[in-house]
Amino acid sequence: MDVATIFGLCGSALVGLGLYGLITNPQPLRKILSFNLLGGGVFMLFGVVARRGAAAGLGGDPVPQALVITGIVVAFSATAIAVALLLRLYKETGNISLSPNDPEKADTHQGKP
Amino acid sequence: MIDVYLIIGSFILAMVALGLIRIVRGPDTADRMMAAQLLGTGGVAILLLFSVATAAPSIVDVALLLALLAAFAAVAFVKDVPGSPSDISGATDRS
Amino acid sequence: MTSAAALSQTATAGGYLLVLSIALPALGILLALALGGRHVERVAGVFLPAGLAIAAAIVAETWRGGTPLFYAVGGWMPPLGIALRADGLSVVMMTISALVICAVGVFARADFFTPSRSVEARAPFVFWILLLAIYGALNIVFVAGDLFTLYVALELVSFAAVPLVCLDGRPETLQAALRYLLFALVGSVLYLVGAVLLYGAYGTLDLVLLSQQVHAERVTFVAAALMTVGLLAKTALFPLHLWLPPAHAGAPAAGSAVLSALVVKASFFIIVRLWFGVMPGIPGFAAAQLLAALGAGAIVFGSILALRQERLKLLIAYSTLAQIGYLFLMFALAFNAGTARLDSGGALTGGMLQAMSHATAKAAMFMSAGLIYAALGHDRVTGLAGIGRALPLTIVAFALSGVALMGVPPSGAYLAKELLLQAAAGTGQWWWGVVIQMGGVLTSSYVLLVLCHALMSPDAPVTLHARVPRIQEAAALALAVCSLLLALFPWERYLPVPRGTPPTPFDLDALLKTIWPILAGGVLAILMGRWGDRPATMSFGSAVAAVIAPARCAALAFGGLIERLDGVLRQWTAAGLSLLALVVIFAAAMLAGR
Amino acid sequence: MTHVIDTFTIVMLCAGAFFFLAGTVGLLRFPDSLTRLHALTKVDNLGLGFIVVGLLPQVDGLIGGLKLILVWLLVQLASAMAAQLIARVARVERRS
Amino acid sequence: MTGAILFAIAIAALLLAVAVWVVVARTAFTATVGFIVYGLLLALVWVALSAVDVALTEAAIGSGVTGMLLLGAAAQLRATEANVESTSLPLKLSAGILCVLVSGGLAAVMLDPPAVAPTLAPEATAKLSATGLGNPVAGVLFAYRALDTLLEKVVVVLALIGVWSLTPDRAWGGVPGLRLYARPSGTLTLLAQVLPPVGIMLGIYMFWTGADNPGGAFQGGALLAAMWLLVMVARLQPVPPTSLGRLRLLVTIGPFIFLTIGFAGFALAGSFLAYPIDYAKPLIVVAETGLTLSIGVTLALLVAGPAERSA
Repeated sequence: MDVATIFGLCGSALVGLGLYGLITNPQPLRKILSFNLLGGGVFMLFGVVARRGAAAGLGGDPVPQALVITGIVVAFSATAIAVALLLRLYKETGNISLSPNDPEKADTHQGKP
Repeated sequence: MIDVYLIIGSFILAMVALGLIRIVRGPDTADRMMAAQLLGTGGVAILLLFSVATAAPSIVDVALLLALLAAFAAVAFVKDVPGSPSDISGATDRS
Repeated sequence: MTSAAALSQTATAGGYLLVLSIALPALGILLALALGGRHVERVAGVFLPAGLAIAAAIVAETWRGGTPLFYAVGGWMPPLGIALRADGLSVVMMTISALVICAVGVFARADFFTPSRSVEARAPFVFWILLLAIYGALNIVFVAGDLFTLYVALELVSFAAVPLVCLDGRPETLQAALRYLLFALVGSVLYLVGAVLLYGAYGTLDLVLLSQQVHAERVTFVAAALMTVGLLAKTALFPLHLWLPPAHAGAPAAGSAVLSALVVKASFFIIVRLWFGVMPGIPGFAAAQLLAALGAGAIVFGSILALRQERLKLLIAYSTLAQIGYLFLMFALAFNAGTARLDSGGALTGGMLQAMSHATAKAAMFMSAGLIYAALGHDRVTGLAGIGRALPLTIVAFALSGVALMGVPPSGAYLAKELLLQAAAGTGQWWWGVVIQMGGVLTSSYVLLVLCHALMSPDAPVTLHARVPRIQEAAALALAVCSLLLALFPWERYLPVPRGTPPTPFDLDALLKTIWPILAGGVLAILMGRWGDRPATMSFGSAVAAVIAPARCAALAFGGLIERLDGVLRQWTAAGLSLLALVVIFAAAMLAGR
Repeated sequence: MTHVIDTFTIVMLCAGAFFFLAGTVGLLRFPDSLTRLHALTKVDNLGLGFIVVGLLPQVDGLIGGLKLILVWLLVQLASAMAAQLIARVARVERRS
Repeated sequence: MTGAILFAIAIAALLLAVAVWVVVARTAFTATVGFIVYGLLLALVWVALSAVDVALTEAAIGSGVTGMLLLGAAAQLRATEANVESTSLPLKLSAGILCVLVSGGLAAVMLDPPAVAPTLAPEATAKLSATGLGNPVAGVLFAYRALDTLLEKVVVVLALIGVWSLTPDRAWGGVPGLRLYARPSGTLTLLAQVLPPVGIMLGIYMFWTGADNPGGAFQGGALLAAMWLLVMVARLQPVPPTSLGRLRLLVTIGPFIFLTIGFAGFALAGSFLAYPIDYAKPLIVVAETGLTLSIGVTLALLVAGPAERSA
């Protein structure tokens, strides 16, 4: 058992936990939170791969580390869009349910071309 | 010596973990903020220990950042605290 | 894919074109944002045609050279650096997407313009930047040779597509956009997990290097299952389609066209890259059959639900669902039982041709539907009577794109169908042949349904709410014609076309093969379609009606069942469970194949 | 010599750890918000303070040491102000 | 190294506990607080995994800026929490089983690493001299995989367009609806006056040291964003309208410079995004300067959200 393996297991568990929250929690904001948990778990797996690739005097393989930095920024961008959408939806309807009551009956065609 | 740093670090981590029970239990917002504060300070201490243990001075930068962000988090937190006390705007101020 | 020989130099002649195809749209986005106001349209007006020119240059370059283009960005070779590559698949997809984007650009000029000289307007500002972004992101998907760059490109596509869905800001579209975004995010995260597993096992993210190193072991199976299912979620393959119908139907017409025609093809293209290029030996028979079975499910589900829709745009959106299913049949048909690998042969070409003809035809359909909506003020299928006379060009565009989708020669779908049927016969998988034929029948049914309504004479004269600009009709028509003539292009230059095909599209045999699905589709439309207060049986004698009525009853009951099932599958939780179940099943199927 | 320094470090670190223990116990056991806050500030000042002092002899060079002290100062500043904010929230909550 | 193992187990356990709590917490607001804690703990994990660059990024973006964004959202959505139907038990159970299967598959793979872990570390170090950089992570971000970095900047800009696209039409070009203190107390004002100079200096230091040590444009930029948000929230600086030309220039300038240097690479170094060997480091520093600024402004604007009232 080494440090990388411990975090490998931890990351795997976080992925499952994040997916669970994303699927079962009905509130969109909680889904967004779960997505971020999930992202943390995935990035941790990158960290484990990087750690196992420690060589040439480096504590880890810099390539996966750099990918995580990019990934964190992308995940933040996604969160920002999702939050903005959610807040706008709330302001328009006062309701944030993700399950449409009856999508077929709802006016899903456009208002303007 | 390295093990000493890491064991003390683990101990502080355990203390922080106990403190986090306050976040779960509350009851007040103020308690939750305090626990977060404890985490910030504990995190800084752990990072400093780690920095010396692994002879990686750059970890001190992480500690600096953490110290700064702990204060930032407190501000963000108070801004959105439930119950909207009198000196805090509950929503976007339109004045 | 490039061979190892091409890896010895950092760029082939013309490789810089690949960089331009990515970097120019990025530059366009930045300029548009910085300049703002009316300049946004001008920037798009310069950079979109420039993109088409670059695509044309790449076509010319590969035509002349006959070899794939290659460019190592910054001169850093993989595995450390990122390579751009354009093989036949990339070139044809790039070209089609450039064509569609430019046609959409022409179409959208009438809808999205900044009215005032001084004040910036939200919709045009956002639309043109998003269009540029989708265009650039698609190009990255087509030419990037690196798993992580593909991830970033996928996210770019999503971030550009989601705001397009809710551009008009109505609550239903906001909800559709949020569902789309969240589900797409789950998909890309699963893809990312697969990517890191592969890197951990083989130390590279480069597609070609990976293809030389992957072998059948546990980590590869898990990674392949995660990536495949993640990408399926973004492609909205049945049963992961919860987000597609409301999102595609709710966007403005130009947006719907891009979303349906191109955006779902991005993740589809990466699946093709993975299965055919990177790991043809990994999935095995069972997983390929499973993927095709999901495709078959999508065809049945999507088509029947399309028939049952009240609104034209939703009908077209469900038709996209069905057509996506068609694209996945090729995975089973390309499987070579002898080598236990997927062959890049006729089946692959058939699938890609289907993707391209769907891209052009579907964009044209959504544009026509948008025009119909603008003119009538609604898009109820049963309320279309008389529109054929009022907007003849629009209906012609719709009809031609429908005919192209049905697989009438010389459309791309026709050639695709021929190639897929050939592969089904060649590999002895007759059951997929049945599905392909059934798909043709189902497609015919909903296209005919719409055309029948549109060509009926109205009870009252049709009053048009808005004038339809000729240029918009022309854009839709151009794409429809393009789809209809796709089979005539010499594809063998770019895609693997087996010898002996295509058969000449104009002989009697071809005609018969074309006619019967249309007739069968007509029957199906009568039985299951929505006819409003004009029952389809009206024009027949009472004897015929007596036969049809019970059959229609049974068909409607079946349709109702499918609709209810769809309602369940499109619940968030159900879709999430399907997603995870598919991951597990795919991994199990690949493991069991050993 | 290193022996003496190491012993000093260990003693200081243990003292710091003790204050973390005390702070946590206070946070969990004290009856109301303001006394808990009091316990917490001890951690910020003394707990971290002892740890920084303990670590000082172990870092190379002047810059490294100065940075440690800078971190401690920053935590002092930030936590003092955060404590003010927290106290305000606690007062408001008690009133309501 | 038993200490390291002990520490790793402790933090992994704590992290999982916090994550469970984020999933099950009763209100979104407390779940968000839990998420911020999760982010801080992740930063410690990254340090334990010897990825200090990532630790800085996680602390600044993953916990700090994301935390503020989510806290604001949770506070605004507080009213909606009561009337959400919860998922039925059988569905939860099946989701749980499937998640365990997925986690189990991943864990099985993680427990069975290749005998010799593949790595690009030696190659990345060997070629670092050609970039003039000392930090291999910066080498990956700005040289070997500069294309990813460039695209990621476009992603952030596009996300801003996406957020802005949710502006109500009447407020287009107006002021974002960032939640501010109505009447900032003296302490807050003092904090917002004292902290930013320190933070900005640290941000600049971080981007400057990033060429050779952990740090860089992302981390520095995120810190700048946090400081700017602090100043705005405390009402020391007004929230700028989104139509402001200077603002848009700041958002685009970094990616624009990077792209320009990329194109210049065609002429100067024979390849897009290649640097001439003697000027590699100065060029990268120029690009990073622009990017730090742009990232800072863009991240803060992403937190601030779409415009809500006209300027």
